[in-house]
Amino acid sequence: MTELQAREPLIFELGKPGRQAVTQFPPHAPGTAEIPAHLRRAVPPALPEVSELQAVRHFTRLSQMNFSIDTHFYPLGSCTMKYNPKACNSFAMLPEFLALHPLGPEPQGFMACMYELQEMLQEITGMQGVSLTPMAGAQGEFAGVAMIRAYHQARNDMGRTEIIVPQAAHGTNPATAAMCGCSVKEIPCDANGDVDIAALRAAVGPATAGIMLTNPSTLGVFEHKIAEVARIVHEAGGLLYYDGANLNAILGKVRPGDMGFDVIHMNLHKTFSTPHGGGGPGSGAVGVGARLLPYLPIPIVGRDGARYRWLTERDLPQSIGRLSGFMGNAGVNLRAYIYMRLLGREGMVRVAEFAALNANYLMKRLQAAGFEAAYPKRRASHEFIVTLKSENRLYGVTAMDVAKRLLDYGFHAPTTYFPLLVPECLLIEPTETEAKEDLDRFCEAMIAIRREMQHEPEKLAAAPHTMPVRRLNDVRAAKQLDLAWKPAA
Amino acid sequence: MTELQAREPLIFELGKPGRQAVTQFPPHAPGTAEIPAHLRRAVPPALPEVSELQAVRHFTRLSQMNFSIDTHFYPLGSCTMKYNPKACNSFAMLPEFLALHPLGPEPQGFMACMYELQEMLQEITGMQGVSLTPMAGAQGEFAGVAMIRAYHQARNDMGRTEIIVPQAAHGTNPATAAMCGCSVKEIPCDANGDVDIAALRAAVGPATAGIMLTNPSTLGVFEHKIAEVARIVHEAGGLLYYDGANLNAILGKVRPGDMGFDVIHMNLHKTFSTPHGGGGPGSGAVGVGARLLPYLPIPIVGRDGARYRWLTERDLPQSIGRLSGFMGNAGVNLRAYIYMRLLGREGMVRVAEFAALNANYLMKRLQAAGFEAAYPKRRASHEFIVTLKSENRLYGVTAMDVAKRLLDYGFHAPTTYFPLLVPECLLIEPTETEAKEDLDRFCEAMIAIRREMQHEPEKLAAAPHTMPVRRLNDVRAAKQLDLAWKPAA
Amino acid sequence: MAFIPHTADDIDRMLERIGAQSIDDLFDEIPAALRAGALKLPPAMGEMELGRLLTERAQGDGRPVNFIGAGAYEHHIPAPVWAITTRGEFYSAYTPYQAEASQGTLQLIYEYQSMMCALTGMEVSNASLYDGASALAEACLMAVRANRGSNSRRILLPRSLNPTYRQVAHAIAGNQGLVFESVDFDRAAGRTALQALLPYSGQDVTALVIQQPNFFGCLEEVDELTDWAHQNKILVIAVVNPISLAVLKAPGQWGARTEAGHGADIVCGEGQPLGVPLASGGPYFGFMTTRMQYVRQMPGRIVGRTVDTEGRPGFSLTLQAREQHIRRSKATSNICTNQGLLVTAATIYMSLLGAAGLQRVAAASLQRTADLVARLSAVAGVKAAFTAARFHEAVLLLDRPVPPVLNALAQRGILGGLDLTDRYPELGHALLVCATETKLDVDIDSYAAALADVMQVARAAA
Amino acid sequence: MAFIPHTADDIDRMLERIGAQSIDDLFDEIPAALRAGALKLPPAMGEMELGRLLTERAQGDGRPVNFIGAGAYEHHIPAPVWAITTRGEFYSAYTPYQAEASQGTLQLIYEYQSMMCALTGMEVSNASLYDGASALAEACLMAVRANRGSNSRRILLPRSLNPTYRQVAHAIAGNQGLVFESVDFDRAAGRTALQALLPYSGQDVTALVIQQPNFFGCLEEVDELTDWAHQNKILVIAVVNPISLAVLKAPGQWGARTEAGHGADIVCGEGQPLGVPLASGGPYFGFMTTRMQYVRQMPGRIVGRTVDTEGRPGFSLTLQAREQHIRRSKATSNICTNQGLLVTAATIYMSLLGAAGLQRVAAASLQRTADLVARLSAVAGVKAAFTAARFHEAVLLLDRPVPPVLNALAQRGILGGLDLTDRYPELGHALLVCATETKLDVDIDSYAAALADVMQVARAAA
Ligand SMILES: Cc1ncc(COP(=O)(O)O)c(C=O)c1O
Ligand SMILES: Cc1ncc(COP(=O)(O)O)c(C=O)c1O
Repeated sequence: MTELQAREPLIFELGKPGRQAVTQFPPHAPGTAEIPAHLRRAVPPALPEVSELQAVRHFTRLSQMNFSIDTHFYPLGSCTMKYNPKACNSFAMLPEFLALHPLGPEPQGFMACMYELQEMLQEITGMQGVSLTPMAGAQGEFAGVAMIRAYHQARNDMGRTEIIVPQAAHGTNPATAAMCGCSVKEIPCDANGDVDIAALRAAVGPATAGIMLTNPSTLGVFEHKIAEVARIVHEAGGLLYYDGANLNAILGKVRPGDMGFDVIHMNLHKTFSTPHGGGGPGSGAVGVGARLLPYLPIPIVGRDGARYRWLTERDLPQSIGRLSGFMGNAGVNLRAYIYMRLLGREGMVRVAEFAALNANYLMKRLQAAGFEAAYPKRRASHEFIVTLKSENRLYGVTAMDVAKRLLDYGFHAPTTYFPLLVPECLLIEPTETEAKEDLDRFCEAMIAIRREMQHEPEKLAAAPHTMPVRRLNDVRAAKQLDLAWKPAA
Repeated sequence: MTELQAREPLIFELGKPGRQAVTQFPPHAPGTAEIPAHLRRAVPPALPEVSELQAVRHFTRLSQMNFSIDTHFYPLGSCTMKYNPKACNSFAMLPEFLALHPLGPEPQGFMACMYELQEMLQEITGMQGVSLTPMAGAQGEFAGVAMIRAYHQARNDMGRTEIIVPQAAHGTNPATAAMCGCSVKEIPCDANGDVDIAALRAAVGPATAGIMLTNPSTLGVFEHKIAEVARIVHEAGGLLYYDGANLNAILGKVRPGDMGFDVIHMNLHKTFSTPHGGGGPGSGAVGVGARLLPYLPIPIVGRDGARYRWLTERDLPQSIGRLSGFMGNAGVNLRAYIYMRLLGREGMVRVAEFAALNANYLMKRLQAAGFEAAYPKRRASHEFIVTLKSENRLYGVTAMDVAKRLLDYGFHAPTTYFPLLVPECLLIEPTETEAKEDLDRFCEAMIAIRREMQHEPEKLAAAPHTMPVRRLNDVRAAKQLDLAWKPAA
Repeated sequence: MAFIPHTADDIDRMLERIGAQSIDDLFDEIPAALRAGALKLPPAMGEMELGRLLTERAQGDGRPVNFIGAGAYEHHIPAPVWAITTRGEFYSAYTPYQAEASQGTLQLIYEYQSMMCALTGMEVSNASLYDGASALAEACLMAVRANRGSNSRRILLPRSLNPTYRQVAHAIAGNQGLVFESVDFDRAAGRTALQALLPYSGQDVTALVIQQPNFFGCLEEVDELTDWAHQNKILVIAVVNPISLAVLKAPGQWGARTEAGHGADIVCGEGQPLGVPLASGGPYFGFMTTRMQYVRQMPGRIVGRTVDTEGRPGFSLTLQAREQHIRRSKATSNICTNQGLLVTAATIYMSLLGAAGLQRVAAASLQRTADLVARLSAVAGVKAAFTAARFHEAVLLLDRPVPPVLNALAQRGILGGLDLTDRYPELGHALLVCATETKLDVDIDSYAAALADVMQVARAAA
Repeated sequence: MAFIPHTADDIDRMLERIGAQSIDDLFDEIPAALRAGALKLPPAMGEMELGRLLTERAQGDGRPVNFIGAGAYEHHIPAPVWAITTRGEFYSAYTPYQAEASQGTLQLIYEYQSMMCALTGMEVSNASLYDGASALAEACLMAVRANRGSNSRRILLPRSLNPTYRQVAHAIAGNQGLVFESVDFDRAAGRTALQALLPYSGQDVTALVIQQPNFFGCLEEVDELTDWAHQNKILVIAVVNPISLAVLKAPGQWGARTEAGHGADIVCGEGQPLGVPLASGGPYFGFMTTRMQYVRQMPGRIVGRTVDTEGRPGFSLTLQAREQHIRRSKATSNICTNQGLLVTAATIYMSLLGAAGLQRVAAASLQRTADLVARLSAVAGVKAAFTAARFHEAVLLLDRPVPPVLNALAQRGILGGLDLTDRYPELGHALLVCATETKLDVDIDSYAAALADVMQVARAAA
């Protein structure tokens, strides 16, 4: 028995020439004679031609072919797949909010929300200023590194073009540094998952623009020596960038600003539970310490007395500028605002507490079941790593096999093969919104899979068995590129 | 591979003492000391104790265990399972509409919609007045028969307490007559599905209150001799009631008022495509000819100049009264209104045309595939009957087996075993919103099932095979009644 | 063509297969004389234009602050409730006739039944009736079937019962010869007086209806009334507000414990407070629960838990032999389509609130109403009508006619309550008000201020 | 505890299993000196209260009639679009890393890619970028990788390009040393003049950006510009409005047919018009398509169709070696999370409209804008700025400063357009207006009437 819906034809295959959902068409059908012939389209685009029912049925059925938080436990490490409160969506989709044109008169109600969100994020991170404009974590990183560069350049410290990144860093960190025109220096971690201090000392110098750190790191552990790291980098003239993807782990427990970071991005779609939407949208709000305030990306919501207004290039002439056509993912920010208000002061702290409780509990239970934690001596943060290297050696199974088999048991797989430095790893992040019973069921599935490893490893190798498709041929996908449907000639 | 989601625990089993979705709670928790102790509840009710995520996940998963129009072809005869336009729901759920208290000042915007709906239904049925208050077809029938009784009584014609009902009638017809304190006389149909005129003549008399007819009948055919039937009943002093469940078949083609009917109910949830909602809500608006106008159930929307107002007992002192606490299923009526405006004049007629086209096409294709139509000499209306009596004799399969097997092929089953007078019947109503391709796919499934009947009848007997459960034990359900979960003592 | 998927080519091919020349041929069995002419209906409107029209109409109706209850109550509806209820798989499915392809709806109804039993303290529940008022009519008809000892078809209806419920009971059950008799209430307390029942002691009466809280928002002495009824072999039909049951004694516990069990015999009411928006009066849903011994007399669909051929648990419609599609004129009711979608909303609502949340909603509503009454009765010319303990409604007496006051309040965006003058002329200038947990201090303040103002202006004008 | 399911008992048992005394112990690796004090945040608010606050704020912002475009366009959004897009299975899933459990999202993206290729006339599409402006920045960076013949990193940006796009390109791509040079437009026609490009002929230029329709709503002579660029080995980056492509020549067809194929090399733009609400500026989505030969230079995720181990078709993320999680500092971009949910909405939108519907939307918008311009330029002191053919925007020139006029219109509930004075001081008192199919006659009438009135009052006051 499978958990998911069987194959659904392509929407194009459902269509027929001349079929139309006319109810959705504008009432009048004027010509386009004003368009000079040489600028006009000759052949209509090959879009679907379906009825409204066909479209509704098709996309409803497609939706059923997904695992999601609303249907499954989804412990995808580093992604913070927790409950997305329905209220966040309902309120953000109030018709008046949806109708606001971004270039219209400054909407005081909406801007009040954004202003308060800036303030709350500032408080939570211990920073001095916040801009909500970056549209995802990676763009927040970009803003951060660009601000670091702008800072050095403003001081005429032109040689600082190196960004230090620990090996375990998320791929967006080095990619961002490169996008900002910086070079990347990777440094190793020690056996406990902390930054290798000696390597750091060796790496810093007059070319150091800054360091990008995730804390707790993507290894799932809190960087013990953060104060020392901060001192070393600062003394070398660099700034500290905090990758806030893992902020969920420390909300209200420790603030990046207090740890010595100069700039941080937050994945509002993770910690503040806006939807992940099958890949996005996100929001990558950035917070900065005093030194970087002048460089924040615009626009920002400011306040003149009782009136909110957009701060732009006029107010922040040193800003790194605009990263989006308007003001970033406004609706995502609104959802984050709603989420924070629903949780409030106490709720924010509980996020970290229960994320940590769930992660540590799950780690201990899996260890007891024979799985190897990558950092057994450490507390888990909100997530932790299991390495299947001995299982791989003993039974030939891979982390991928286990991941696929978990789908059959009705669980989305943890993140696999990231961070790259731990072999055959599963990065497991249960999040605070899952109940103990669900963690227990997950453990039981892992235990059952462990048994299968020993007794029927071929079952794992062939998994999944109950999805709409069996394991997909990724090699073929990349070799025989089929990236778009084409109408039969 | 199954099309549907596997078993989901009861919501009670997901709960734990003390777990709460507090975000949904009112902020203050005052005591209830004002309630005298002997009127107060001692033990809290055993309701679920779940988190918001658990509730969302549970009910989302449950939803995935349903077939529905939005996911499957659903040719359930007599139920008119056609596309429910999403706009009907979106507009009916505009926040201002949802906030209207039924006893507040008369909302002119909402009432304008209701008034226009009354007018449109009147035009479409050829009647003189409409009341929207009945809450489903059966309550519309009740209103109709109650009006017929009130009419006779007002004329002091007290002996008219018999309602004539053709054998093929829907169960609600005789049940309604009984609820109105009438006795029921059933009359047979002839071999072509028409009312047996001789039997009708024999049945009418001074006790005849009226006749309840569905036209096209539940046999899926148009009553040829409707004019004659009307004459006979009227001459006998009875009135004609039109069961409008099948109005979809004749919209704009023929009007019940023109056929001689005195009163009609409409299933707005069928013909006018408001949701079926897993069993409801419906709306059973009634229309009447001139004779019954004074008896319409209240309230009705009237108009004084530019102002709409509720007509009540004051305006209609002879009304059969109120059938609901307020004004019936207002929101369902609103959805019907929206539907009618989206379709408009031409669209309404097309409903019948394409419902008939689909039904006749499907009937012909199934006949060509060897299935026996119950009335092969007749046009199908918007639906038609296939009888499996020879298949039953030859292969031992039942209509139930075929129905269950269709589920495996991804189709909701047609109505089975109704009307009761056709053995092993499937009442098939494709509706106008299904595409030819889907009818073809359905035929192919039926052809495949036909092959299975011959070669592997046991497969049919054991169907369904791919649902979350196999065939359910209805006998046990009725014998060992388990109608509510109880907390473990 | 709106919602019609057929292409010209489809039509040709289908007609060919049918052997018809045109679509119109398919209607050739309809006598020509009867064929309809062109319909006088407006032309089709696109979704965009229609949306604009409806938005304008809706906005024209405004969003006043509402202090009316009287059978339909404004409560907070959690965002997940309708987000899930309107999922196509719930919204666009029908009665779960094919159980195996409808386990979602069926399990949900089973859960709903369980919750309603828990709330009311009864053993079995149906899957819904149309609304509260018609549910009472059905309960009266059911009582006739269930009370084998009674032949009278007499039902006692307190005057403190929602007057519309009385009207609906008449309209629906009157045709079967049921006789409804009125029982007066204590003018001071605002609840049914036991004295008013005593004349019926020893008589053949089928059932006594008890509404708790009653139409005035007052609490009835349910134990006393129930005991009296049972002593006289009269069935008790409870009409209750489901939210109130979080804090009020469940009808299943009313009265003294006897051998036959104790409590009401049939419980019904309006389910709207459980997550259903006011929406001009519907769709709502009626609920009904009873004791196991009466289950076969109950109207409406019922879901049971059973097993499949492999012994796995599953759900299906059961006891269908009570229903119209099987039993026809002998059915327990003619109901077929019920209010399934609203039950879906209510089940999600109750799951989110749980006992603790419902208790909070009830207590907050009670408190808000107490605050409201305190504030309003401090206004000159306004006083509370009754002394009995209340749930979340109250009757106020004004020193002048109610309608102009309500109109003046409506001008200020306040729906001040329901005028009872027509319904209860004997009470004088009576106004029924309600405040649920949705009313904030600011709302109550502005009502009180507006009322003070309006009353003063009226007095000055008089 | 909001959204926390743990009971006291759960907590105890879990701590016991962990071997910790308290939850706080779990944070014992954080140096004590760093531990945060109490957060200065507002207390938790229930959904009911918060809903009320937000409703008040939203309503305070009102719903004026909007004639602003300038990169974000108000179109009718069919009801099914967001009803389906917000289904939990789309809304609460993430990047389809586990392909077998994400076929819904993956197939949808494949369909989206196919539609974008069809619209733009290109061969491959990615699964979205953040928005139109940042998509152009990515396209510029991609052009540097793709144009192997160019070393200059010089990109030509017409001044008729949306000025914000220019700013964003600077902010994002400037750090990698890209040099943006401005190309002027013909003041009379309102489109880029080929003359302005001629100075660059024969130089090392990486790419030319062409926005069609341009920021003024005018149509560029795309064939001419494309041919010039290709003759000079300059790549063409098209920035297009997807709705306009229903009636305008697809970028894949721009210019003359050459051996190397013809048309733009990279196409990008803002996807918002395709079913995404204005919503204060986001979330929207950027799209990008290109020729197959450049696919490995493209940023962003890409979905491919492949087969499973049993040969059945299925979908998965492909060409991931371009992306940051594999290639790290050598990736084509740092983008990770994209705008998947908006792509979902757009795919449903395009499916419902189809080519015929989009054509109608485009034509109706064009017509409405023509009507608007005709009506407004009939007002004394108002005239159209440019002569070039238009899509659905136009620049008007007033005989007095724009801001007070816009303010006066806003007082009457009309958003009259975008003031261009700061962006294009050389144009004088310029106002950019837009009317899509959502504007009815009554809207255009009331804008024209209000403008006439406002202008007259202003003239009188002056
Ligand atoms: C540690 C870390 N940093 C950065 C990112 C990038 O964030 P985004 O995907 O929002 O661009 C992610 C997540 O994807 C992450 O896990
Ligand atoms: C022919 C016929 N009459 C009456 C009804 C009763 O309508 P309702 O279910 O809305 O009460 C139905 C449908 O169920 C029906 O098919």
